[in-house]
Amino acid sequence: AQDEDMSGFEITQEMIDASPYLQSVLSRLDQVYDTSEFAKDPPYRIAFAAQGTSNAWSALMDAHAYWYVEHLGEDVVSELLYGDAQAQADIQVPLVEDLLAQEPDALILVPMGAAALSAPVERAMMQGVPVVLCASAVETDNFVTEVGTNLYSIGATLAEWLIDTVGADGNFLMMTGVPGVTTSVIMEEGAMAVFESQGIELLDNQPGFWSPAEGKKIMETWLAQHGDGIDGIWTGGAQMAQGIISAYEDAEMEIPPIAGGEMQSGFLRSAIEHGFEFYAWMYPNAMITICLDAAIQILQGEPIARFIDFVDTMPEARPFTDAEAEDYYRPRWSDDVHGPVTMPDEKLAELGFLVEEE
Amino acid sequence: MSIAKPYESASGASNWRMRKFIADFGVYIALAVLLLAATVLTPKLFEVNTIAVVMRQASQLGIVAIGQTMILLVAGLDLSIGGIFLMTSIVVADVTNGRDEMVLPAILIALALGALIGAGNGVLVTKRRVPPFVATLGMLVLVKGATQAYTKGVPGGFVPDVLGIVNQSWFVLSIPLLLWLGLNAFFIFVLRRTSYGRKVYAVGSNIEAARLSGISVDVIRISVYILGSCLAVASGVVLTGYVGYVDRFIGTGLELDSIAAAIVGGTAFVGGRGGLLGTIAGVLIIQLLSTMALLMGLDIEVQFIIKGLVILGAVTLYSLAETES
Amino acid sequence: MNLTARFMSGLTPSQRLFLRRHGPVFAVYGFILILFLIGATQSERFMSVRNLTNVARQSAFLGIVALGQMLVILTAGIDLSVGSLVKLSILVSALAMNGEPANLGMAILLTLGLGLLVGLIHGFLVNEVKIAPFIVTLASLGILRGVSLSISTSPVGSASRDFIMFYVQKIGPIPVIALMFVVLLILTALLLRYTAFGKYLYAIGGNVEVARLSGVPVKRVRYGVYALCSITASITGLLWLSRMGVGDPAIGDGIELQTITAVIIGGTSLFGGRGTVIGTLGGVLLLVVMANLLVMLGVNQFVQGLIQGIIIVAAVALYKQEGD
Amino acid sequence: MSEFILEMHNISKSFAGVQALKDVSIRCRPGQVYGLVGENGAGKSTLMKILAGAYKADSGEIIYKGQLREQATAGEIIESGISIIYQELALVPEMSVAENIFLGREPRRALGVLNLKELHQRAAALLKRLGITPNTRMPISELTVAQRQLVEIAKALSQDADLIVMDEPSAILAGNELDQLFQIIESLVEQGVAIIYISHRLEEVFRIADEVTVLKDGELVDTRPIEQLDRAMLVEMMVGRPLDEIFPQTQHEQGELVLVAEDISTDTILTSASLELYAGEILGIAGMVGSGRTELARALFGADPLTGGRIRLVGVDGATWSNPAQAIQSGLVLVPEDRKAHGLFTALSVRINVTIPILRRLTRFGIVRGAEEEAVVERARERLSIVMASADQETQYLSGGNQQKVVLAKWLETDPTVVILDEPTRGVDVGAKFEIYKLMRQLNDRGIAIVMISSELPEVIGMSDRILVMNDGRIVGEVGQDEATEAGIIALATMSNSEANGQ
Ligand SMILES: Nc1ncnc2c1ncn2[C@@H]1O[C@H](COP(=O)(O)OP(=O)(O)OP(=O)(O)O)[C@@H](O)[C@H]1O
Ligand SMILES: Nc1ncnc2c1ncn2[C@@H]1O[C@H](COP(=O)(O)OP(=O)(O)OP(=O)(O)O)[C@@H](O)[C@H]1O
Ligand SMILES: [Mg+2]
Ligand SMILES: [Mg+2]
Repeated sequence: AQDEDMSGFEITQEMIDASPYLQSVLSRLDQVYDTSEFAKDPPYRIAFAAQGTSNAWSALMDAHAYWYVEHLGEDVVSELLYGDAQAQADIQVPLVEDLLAQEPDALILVPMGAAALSAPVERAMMQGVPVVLCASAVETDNFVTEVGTNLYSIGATLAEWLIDTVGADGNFLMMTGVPGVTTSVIMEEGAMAVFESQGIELLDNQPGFWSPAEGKKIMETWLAQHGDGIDGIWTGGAQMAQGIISAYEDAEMEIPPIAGGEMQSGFLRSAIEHGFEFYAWMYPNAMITICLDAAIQILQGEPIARFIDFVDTMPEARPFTDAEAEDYYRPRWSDDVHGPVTMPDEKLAELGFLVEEE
Repeated sequence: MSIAKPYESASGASNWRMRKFIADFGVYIALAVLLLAATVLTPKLFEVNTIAVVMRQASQLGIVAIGQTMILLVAGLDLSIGGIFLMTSIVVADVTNGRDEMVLPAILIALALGALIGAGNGVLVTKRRVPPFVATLGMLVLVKGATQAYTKGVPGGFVPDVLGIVNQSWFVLSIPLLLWLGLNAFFIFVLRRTSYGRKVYAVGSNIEAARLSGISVDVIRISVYILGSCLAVASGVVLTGYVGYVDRFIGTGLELDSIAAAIVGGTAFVGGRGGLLGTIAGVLIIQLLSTMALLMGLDIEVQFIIKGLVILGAVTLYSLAETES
Repeated sequence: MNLTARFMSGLTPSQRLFLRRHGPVFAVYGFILILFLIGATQSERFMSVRNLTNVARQSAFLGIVALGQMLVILTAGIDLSVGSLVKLSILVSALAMNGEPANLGMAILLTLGLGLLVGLIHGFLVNEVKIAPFIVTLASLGILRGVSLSISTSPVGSASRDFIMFYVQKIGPIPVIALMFVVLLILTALLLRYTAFGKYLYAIGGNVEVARLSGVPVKRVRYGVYALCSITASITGLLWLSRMGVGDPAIGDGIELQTITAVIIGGTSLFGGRGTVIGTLGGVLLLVVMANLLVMLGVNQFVQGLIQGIIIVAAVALYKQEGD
Repeated sequence: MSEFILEMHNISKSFAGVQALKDVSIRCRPGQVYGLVGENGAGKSTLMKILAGAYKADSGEIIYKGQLREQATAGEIIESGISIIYQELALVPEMSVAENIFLGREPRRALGVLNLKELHQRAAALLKRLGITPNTRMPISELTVAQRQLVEIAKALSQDADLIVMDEPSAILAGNELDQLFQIIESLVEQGVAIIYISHRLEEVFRIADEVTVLKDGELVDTRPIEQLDRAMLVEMMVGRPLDEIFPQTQHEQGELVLVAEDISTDTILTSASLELYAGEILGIAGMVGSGRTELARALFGADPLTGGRIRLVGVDGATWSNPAQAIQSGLVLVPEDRKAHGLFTALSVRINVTIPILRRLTRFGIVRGAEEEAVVERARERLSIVMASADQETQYLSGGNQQKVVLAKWLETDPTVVILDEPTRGVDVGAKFEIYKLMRQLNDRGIAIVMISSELPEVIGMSDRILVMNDGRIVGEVGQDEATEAGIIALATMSNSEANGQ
């Protein structure tokens, strides 16, 4: 849905054939799940297997979850059973087992590993607990619905933009997230499909572990190696983009186009300051509210689409470029806030995400 | 009293000298070989810019490795360093909230907290005789948990601009490098020429004999853990300035890398043997490896493998040099 | 302090010795009992059969590797590579099985063979090249991780249907996997008590030079113990495959630290030569039950880490290890 | 087959540049006891370790039971009938008595399963032969050193050996236990076992050896039948010059009272011990092994916390202390009995070892002053004639006697007023022994008070001005120099508890 304003990028049959992820997402776009078997009366006990205490993105997602449950009221959701995966699949698998042992009415899962969580998801379904996947997919098809976006398409779109902006003869670098983690791997797949289809040889491709420090270390070495021979950088997240910008700042060099910003204050602040070209996408942690809505819809027995793209429900979450940077920048948000945010400002302030106005 | 005349048997002696030479200089030879390989594989490495980058990055590891080496010298180990980095960057961002003039108080507070963590490690190891591996591992979980509870998952505040100074280089010189070299010079002197240094070696070599020689062994051990933690805070400040944000994964892996650097540099795992000069070489080897791997565009998986093999290779040198058992 | 002294003085020397050595293990079980009491009174579902079988199964995942780790630590060694080996075993077994029931036997043999090979390499480096186990397995941690990632950075292969079902199979109310753990637990206890190999582990950990001079085949025992430890990691890799159905390289980081923590909480000395199976079981249960209870009680996630840290530090501080 | 069970021909061995053995040859017949003597570092232990397969000789050959022996593992050598009791006890502290005795050769059932019942029965039987009945399930770490030594002997017996090497087995045995050992040796010899017996106590060698081999500086001096030797000759062969074996005496009055201990007890067996110590005297402490002498020394030094009583130095305003650091500060030092475990930093240089307790004096603002340090090390080397390659040599490469001197040197530099010596001559060769005696007298002349613990009664009687006798953690009597006899002291030391308490 989000690629409507993109020039020329189109998912080819070849790409679909090569990517089980695309096959699954595309096929589910039109499917509807009959949820009558899960119907029951409110209030509901909903289990939320979150990414957990790991970074501001997931902290804000949790905050949205708690806020939204409160907002819905106790007569809708009586209990939110929470599980903190600390961003590790190893921890999440037993955690989901612990959550299921509490016999919740539904399970919302932010999976930390596509395969690692497949069987637990199937077991939940077998146990009669409907599963809503939030923000990422698993390998099995046996769940009710997924809320997210087409990550393959995002990765490809970012690459496409870079080529359009710089030209196919540019020298590109690629910095991915954590090797082996689904979100990172799928985005990389999409990007590589585009680069390869255009016959582009990358200068290098390294994982930056979604960390500003790691990203900066790698960028420093790249700068030493390639100097101003770098025409564009593809990156899988704003934190790494921050590291990349910081390395350029130190080297006092001009920042080339970056594909892979996000609506994140820290990134936008330096982007506006340095005025380079970028293409940002969004991965709002507020999508948890859509996941909760989906869970409730399921428990009410209403049929539900098997793939819910958050952009359809949250139109402000579409990609944007440097031209719109000022529109998306929120000076009062602290550096690590990822937008868009749907909860009220007081709530943000309570959690320490709002900077005191001087 | 009869010790037979040394160096009498020709074969035995030359063999022994060879082994001693490897033990004393193996790590420098390894470093030289690596540099030699770089002239062919990655000539870029020898450009001023690259050297500056390598040195700045090496300093981050190097400063921690000083503390780690000293802790290894008293037969200890510190795995809690990651927690100290995180604590440091949170304190810096929280206390200063971006204000340059608050940097000093922030650093002092971080040092005080670091000292507290170090003292905790030391007390567990000395008074409760918990093996350092587990004591400091437990402390790591505890410190990370405490930062989590304090920040509620969301570290607030900003890193002050003035810390950005750690990112500047004058030719190859930079603040982190100078700090690293300065701390090394200071602690090499301390270890070699002061009574404190002697006591550190004595405690590591034979703790019971040290106690019976009137050394307050627990004080020495606890103080070394405190020093190690304070050095980790120093490195944490550098890292915080380097990143410019509070990063939850700040300095991940430096604890194991610092141990590897010390061991590759010839510091014994069992205490009492080794020193900081070797550690410098160990740090450089580890840093060069990752920079060279990047310059060559090697995949991350290949980097993991190479790093493992080099550690094994370097340590094999020492085991070859061991006298027969 | 004074009270303990008075209590101790009322005992025979061998009773005192027993208490001094095993007292902390009782304390660990005391801890576990307290956790159970809290769970039983504060959570409706903690004591449900469902949750208890769940805890039992989870204990097997940590416990089986912990047994291997304990054997290595008894010899004053350590194995930091088990997490990476679990990761590699998952990938290898998933690829080998590839969803075909016919491949089951071959896949299991291949995976266990992999463990054996890795363990023998560790043994070789410790025995013949004489590198400290900490360093050998630290290097191996990185190397095995690199090898895993070069096999695949994304999920590969899959378990056969019946192998996935193995995870949920029960005999009576008890999960087969938990039973498997109990059997391995008993076998290890028997190994330590009734075989020369078991005695040699203690001897090597107590004083390797003495062991050698007494004619203990030190090298062979070390090969054996590293192989056993690696094999427990491979077994755990297989169990993970059964748990997940697909080979996911996201699993395996950090298992080494958990197992070492469990073993030490269980009273095994990191200096070697002292430790019991029953203690290790206690360490495993403490960690697993604690994590389960924190979820069951819905404890605020921001203080969970702090609570875990405090309990771990308190548990390891129980042991005032004799330091000679 | 030849008449010799063992022939070692032209064995040479060097370590880290030190030639420990050079062309040494020995031969043993079955049913004979061979004394092996020599100064510290002469190479006795090294020769035996080569025999045991623990070291590999650089050159030379070993013919055992008529066959040339190739390099073999320790297990194979034990299997072939050689067993060794090492100078440094070779037991695993964490394992039980029985497990230690049969380590490496446990009785088994089918499938490699151990026969634990037989294990304990056989261990108990062996220990009974040695006249003790400890719990065979007790871990070694709970035993006294003497008990451990007996376990070590039981271990050798259990191996049904044809050749047994005993490297200073008597160093920590006394009285009954020693007699027991000699009886066992006699019965073994009757069974045709050959025994190599290493000891620094020459009277033992004369008591049991049939032939004596002398090593010096790693070279063979001679091997002779015992009948052709007397003590003076043997000493001369060892030391390379005649040696007057007279305990040095100096004339001195009893000095001022320096130290008073009243009713001190610790967590160990030590109960209510009281003593007074005067300047310039040697106070000997005698007693059976395990009588608590070491515990008394540690209590005086503050190494074990007192649970009762008090200690003070009279001269220094009644100074008291509760840890070694304070004791040293007050002028009291301890030379511990277990040199390697408690006295030395074996991996560190002589320089660091000698200067550790006086760093405060050698430093300014915590920084070591090089020249002064050099002077201290040089003085120590001269005063005690320590033989070392350089001040930077690691002490693990020194011979036992020289190691002991390094420990002594370390303490003398602190200028103590009281020196406690726990078994100062254990494992020290006869030449060095007399140097240590002389040194003790020199200290006396400087007004230093000495407490000397020793298991060698002639030494205690010969050197002490007064002797306290300990029994079961208590001081049970005091004997003056003139009235001291070995029989009298042993009588006191072995009285039953009730008698002793009645005193
Ligand atoms: N492992 C070793 N490494 C280096 N040098 C050694 C080693 N073992 C022994 N030596 C040296 O070899 C020489 C002979 O030592 P050895 O222990 O055989 O003497 P010894 O006759 O048994 O003396 P003692 O009566 O003191 O026990 C000494 O100079 C000693 O320092
Ligand atoms: N602090 C200590 N820690 C461990 N073991 C100790 C300690 N103090 C003493 N021992 C051990 O306790 C045992 C008993 O003391 P011991 O019997 O030595 O008294 P002793 O009369 O000095 O006898 P001897 O000196 O002849 O062995 C000793 O073997 C010693 O190893
Ligand atoms: Mg000897
Ligand atoms: Mg004693």
